Amino acid sequence: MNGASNASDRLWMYATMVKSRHFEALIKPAYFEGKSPVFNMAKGPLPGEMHLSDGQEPCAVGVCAHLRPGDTITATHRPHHVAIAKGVDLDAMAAEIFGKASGLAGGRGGHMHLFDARVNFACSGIIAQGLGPAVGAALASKLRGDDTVAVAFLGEGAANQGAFHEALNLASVWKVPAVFVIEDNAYGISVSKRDCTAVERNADRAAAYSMPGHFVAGNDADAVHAIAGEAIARARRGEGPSLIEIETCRLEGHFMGDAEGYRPAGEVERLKARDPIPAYRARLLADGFEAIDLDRAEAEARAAVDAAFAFARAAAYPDPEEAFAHVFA
Amino acid sequence: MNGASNASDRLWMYATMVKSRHFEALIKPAYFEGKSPVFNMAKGPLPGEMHLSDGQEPCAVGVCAHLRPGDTITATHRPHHVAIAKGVDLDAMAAEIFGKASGLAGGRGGHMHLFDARVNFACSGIIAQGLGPAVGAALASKLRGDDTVAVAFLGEGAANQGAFHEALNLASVWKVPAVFVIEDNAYGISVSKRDCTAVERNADRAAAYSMPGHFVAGNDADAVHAIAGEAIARARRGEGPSLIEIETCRLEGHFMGDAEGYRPAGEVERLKARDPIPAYRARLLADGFEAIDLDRAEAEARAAVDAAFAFARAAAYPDPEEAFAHVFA
Amino acid sequence: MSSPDTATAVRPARRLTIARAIAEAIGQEMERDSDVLVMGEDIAKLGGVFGTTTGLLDRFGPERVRDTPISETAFIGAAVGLAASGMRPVVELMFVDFFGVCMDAIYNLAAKQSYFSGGQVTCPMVLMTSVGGGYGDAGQHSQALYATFGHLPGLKVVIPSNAHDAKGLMLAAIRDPNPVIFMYHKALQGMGWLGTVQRSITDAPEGDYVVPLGKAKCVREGEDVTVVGLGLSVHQALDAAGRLAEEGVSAEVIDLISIAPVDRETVRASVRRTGRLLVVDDDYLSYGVGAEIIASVCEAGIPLLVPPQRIAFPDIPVPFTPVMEHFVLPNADKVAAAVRQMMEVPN
Amino acid sequence: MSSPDTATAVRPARRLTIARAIAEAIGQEMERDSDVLVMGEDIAKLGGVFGTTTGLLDRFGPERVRDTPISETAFIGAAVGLAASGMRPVVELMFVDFFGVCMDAIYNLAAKQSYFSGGQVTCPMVLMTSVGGGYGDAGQHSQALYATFGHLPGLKVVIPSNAHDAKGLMLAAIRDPNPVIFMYHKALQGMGWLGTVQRSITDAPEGDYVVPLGKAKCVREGEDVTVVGLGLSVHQALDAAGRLAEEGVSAEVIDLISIAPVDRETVRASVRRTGRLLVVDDDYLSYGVGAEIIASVCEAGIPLLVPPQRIAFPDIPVPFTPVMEHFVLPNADKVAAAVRQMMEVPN
Ligand SMILES: Cc1ncc(C[n+]2csc(CCOP(=O)(O)OP(=O)(O)O)c2C)c(N)n1
Ligand SMILES: Cc1ncc(C[n+]2csc(CCOP(=O)(O)OP(=O)(O)O)c2C)c(N)n1
Ligand SMILES: [Mg+2]
Ligand SMILES: [Mg+2]
Repeated sequence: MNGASNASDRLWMYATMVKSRHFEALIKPAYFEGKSPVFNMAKGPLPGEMHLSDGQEPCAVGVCAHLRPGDTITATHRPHHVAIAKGVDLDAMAAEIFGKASGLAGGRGGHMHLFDARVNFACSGIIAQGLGPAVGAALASKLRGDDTVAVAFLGEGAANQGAFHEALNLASVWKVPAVFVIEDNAYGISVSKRDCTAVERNADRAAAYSMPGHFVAGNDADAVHAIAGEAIARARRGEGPSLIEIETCRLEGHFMGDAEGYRPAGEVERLKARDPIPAYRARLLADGFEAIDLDRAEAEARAAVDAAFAFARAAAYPDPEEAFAHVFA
Repeated sequence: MNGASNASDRLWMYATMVKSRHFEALIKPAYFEGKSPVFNMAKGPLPGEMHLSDGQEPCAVGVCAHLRPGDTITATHRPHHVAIAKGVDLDAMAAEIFGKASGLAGGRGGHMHLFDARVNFACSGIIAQGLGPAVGAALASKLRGDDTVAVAFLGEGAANQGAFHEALNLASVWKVPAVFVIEDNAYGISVSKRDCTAVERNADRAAAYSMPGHFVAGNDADAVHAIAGEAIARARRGEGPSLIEIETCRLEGHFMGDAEGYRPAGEVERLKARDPIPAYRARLLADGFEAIDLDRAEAEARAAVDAAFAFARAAAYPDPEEAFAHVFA
Repeated sequence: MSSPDTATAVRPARRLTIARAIAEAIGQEMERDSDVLVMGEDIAKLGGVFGTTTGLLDRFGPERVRDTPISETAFIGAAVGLAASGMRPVVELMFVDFFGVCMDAIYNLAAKQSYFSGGQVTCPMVLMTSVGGGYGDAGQHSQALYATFGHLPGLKVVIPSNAHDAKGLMLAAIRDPNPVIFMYHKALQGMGWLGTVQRSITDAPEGDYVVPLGKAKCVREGEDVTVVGLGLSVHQALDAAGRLAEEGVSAEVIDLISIAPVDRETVRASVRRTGRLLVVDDDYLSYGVGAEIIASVCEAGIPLLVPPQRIAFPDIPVPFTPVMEHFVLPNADKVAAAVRQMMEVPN
Repeated sequence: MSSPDTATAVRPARRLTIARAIAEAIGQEMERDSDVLVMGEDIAKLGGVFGTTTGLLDRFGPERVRDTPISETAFIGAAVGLAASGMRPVVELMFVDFFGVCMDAIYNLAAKQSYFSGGQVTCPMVLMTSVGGGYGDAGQHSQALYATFGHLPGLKVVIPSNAHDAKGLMLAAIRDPNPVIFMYHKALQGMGWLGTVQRSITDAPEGDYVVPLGKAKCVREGEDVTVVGLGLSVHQALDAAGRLAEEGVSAEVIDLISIAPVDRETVRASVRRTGRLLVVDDDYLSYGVGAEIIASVCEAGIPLLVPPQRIAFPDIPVPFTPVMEHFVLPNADKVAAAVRQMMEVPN
């Protein structure tokens, strides 16, 4: 165990990982509703692409354990775990994904465009698009002299996009309280990191921006917690941005319906055998947590998700004319 | 002196620097024709922006001494010295800048868009735009199995553009024979490098792409020649791309008409005192070159430029209807 | 002894999706011309998210079928460099919505290479890209952006409405010495996992043929109204025309095929006969395809029986929720309703 | 005791360039609202290549007046983040021609933030950018691209034709809760080193006033023909109208001012009276402003005496050499000639 995570953070991280995984677990059957016998992405209550975060929960919880509502997150096309860890309204988030009127954006955004202004969460579908806005949010914090920070999540594939380079340079030049978190799940859709990335470790790229670069191995919530805590505290102290690269894994396809033919045989099985959530539970038990406490936290997490899905399912679809609202403020 | 440059390369480098400087010297009065008493960029035989290369000649000659017509160069908005060193047709280049029918592009391109297919030279006005094409030219070379290389020139300001990051990563992943040459003249228009670049040395950014990064100090043609020779030979051997950062200086404004109020007092004078061309002449003399040989080479260089300007001035303007030609091949 | 014509006549009809037609065309051209290569995200091992390169990696190997990093500026820029060096790259921009990260390489670089060089350096490359929504993929994965590309000079821009044209256009595009933007509509692509308008799945010759770039086609003759569509909206127009025929209204349908250059003459000739014009497309309305076609007809002084009309995606981002998205998307009902109204107006 | 009106009436007229009007507006709003800041390339020490931020660094310091790296994607993206955080950034894209390196941050991010968030998060930012050619700056520094921005929803897009409007539009733009693209034409900017149409240099109140976004303005009344222009072409239209008046032709001139939303009603109302429409702009012709205005008038069924016409930059890259560039650019002569021809056609 890592001494930096205190017991309450660790319990929260465990419960939040369970919550996130359970959210995806409920998405799965819902996504396939209306899509059988013939799979057609356009059909059912959850049309369009669906990017699940199974396996990547440690990245979200290890970082978000240090964040407050006033801190900003910009996340990616694979946002559920981060949104949940940041405290996005679970009912409204589920309702948004179901395209309902009571969704975060009344159904306009969908799963890749979850915004919750209450907790300063946003995400988007263009690779590395959130990095610039995170620098801006961090600059706002600096100009106002508060101690909020901005965290941009990205995939390892996104680290080859020009926006990555520009945003890290700008954050460093302006010394803003931003933290860039790379979730390295080894793939961008079907393309493996080693086939498209010129460095072994994206953390090493931090040197190109004179900022600290951290690599966190093992898809381990405690390890993420420790490093993220350091980087975020540094940012809050006004000492500037950091880059964190987290070794994680994608237990599902890139999106739902992905046949995953590009994976080496047995890879998913190997990854599932190292699923970070049961591993973390085992570690907590070994560290003296009581099973009954973990069970209770788990049950609460699941219940919240169940309730959110029930809310979302029961919620009304918007009036179609609502399509014309909110184009402009 | 640097032993790597042989005598004939050194004489060629000297003469070519003189040629390039003389080219700019003839541009200056021509540019101001029709622009006085009131300076108006739109007027005279040379309208539009004009970016002179005075001071940066060592970068061009040190690199181009190693190149053959079959090698590709993509240059920037400040292209004259590189074009001349690459052997772009001097008459057609001058005529293009004067907007004449016998210009490289019949007057369609102008000074920021000089193309000479004979020697595979191109340049453009968008920062870092040439880097992708250089990777492509280098890939073509690799696919065809010839030993040509592609060199992309860029300013130090361009090293903060996303295209820089993407192109260097791609070149490295594909291991193509490309060389990226940063002419660090310390400014992007009015913005000094230290105010916008998060690293001291752009050469250090090469590590982010697992390629060699070289820094060449002193705006010294011999030193550039040595390092460029190494990088280009490496590329020709199929060992992949390199990044070279050259410390150079801009003796003139960003463009003609620039009041240069952003420069610290006395900077231009200090830079002019270290003008690389007279310094190189002195070094060649010290190394045993005969003044008479240098004088002859200089005279020939100047004569070629004089002839090119005479050609350009005498040349006819195109038929206006020619504006519609060559939009498509 | 059978003539080639007879041989063609007796070959069994195939049912080709646009996806397969594209992949077949690229594969055939790669066989014929060793300078052709393909690059893009997920186009090698995966065969393209929308199936445009299925099977090519196995046939031509990783040197000529290249997965790229998520670096559109670099790899489209590289395509320009390849083209300048005499190669013929086919690159994929996975969704047209991503143009914002790489438009400079397209419109300021590829599109102007011939011009800036006075014709010395050409730019024979194809940029293929998916367009369109209707399947709940929300506002950054459902746009059409025809006019965005049509507006900028130096690019040829085409969109097929069926597999036959897709193959012939792709062969023409690869052979063209200019940058060609080849848009394919997701609702016509014939991917297993996306619904497909069945009429887009057609027979197509196995051999070599081209459909010329820059030409529109009349795909249904009619007398009362000219309905101009492109890509998906051609099918909406055809569906509407079928229903309208039952009501005694004869609609002519023009498949624009080419956005740039746009074949104004074919449209004008049709409207000269019918006296009525309706344009249908799923790109944003303002400064869109409808405006250009209407202006092209009106500025030519062609007499119209009723004011020209356009149906397009309104000037709003594409909403995710299907109840909103389908409400605002063009469809056959809207086309038929618009035509009915145009027929009612007293002339 | 003088009323405010009298006070205004007696203040001495000023002669303000658009450049100074923009800088004055930004400065005044920075005084009034501490959330306003400015960012861009060469906008601090240099005061903006086109003078839009002259003097602001000295007055407001480097925290609020920020030179950026040459990283348009990052700093425009940062502006969106600032706006989401309640700040009001004004950012400069030095030339509109550079949109290709950063359009994603503009059209997919800034333009859709309100929509994707269902109105929770707004995007109060101004992106100001120079447009236009005519001074020999060649194909990557002379484009107008009005329609490129007008076509994409979620953006307000304006272009002033004179200093009075420039100041009032800039104040309105900064206060607007939406992303506003503020285009200024280089031929009207009033920089010492670039020729300037003198009519763009006007008086303007020193105090606070807004010119509303989204509204066109009739800048010369007439009866025979409606000439619609924007930015520079307003002046070409006015020059032509002056000459035509001597010939007995009465041209009404509409300054479009706003490209998005486009004020169709003002144009339609004018054409309803004149029965003739000519649109003039210096953006590329196809899928351009002319097409949109013509379609807007024709689809409304407004009776026209002669076919509507458009003058625009042809569908070619902007050539460097002045003999070509001035041959293809719109100008007052071309406007006058087009109007004369429209008057000749028998109706
Ligand atoms: C600019 C851009 N290019 C391409 C895509 C298509 N795309 C969506 S997700 C993805 C892979 C992203 O990989 P990574 O950044 O590693 O994130 P992961 O999916 O692994 O979480 C790609 C290429 C996109 N959305 N935006
Ligand atoms: C994408 C883009 N952004 C901005 C500009 C405007 N611009 C032209 S030159 C220049 C400075 C370039 O600096 P650097 O790369 O150091 O080259 P130098 O001028 O010093 O040779 C800028 C910002 C441009 N041409 N393209
Ligand atoms: Mg990944
Ligand atoms: Mg520089």
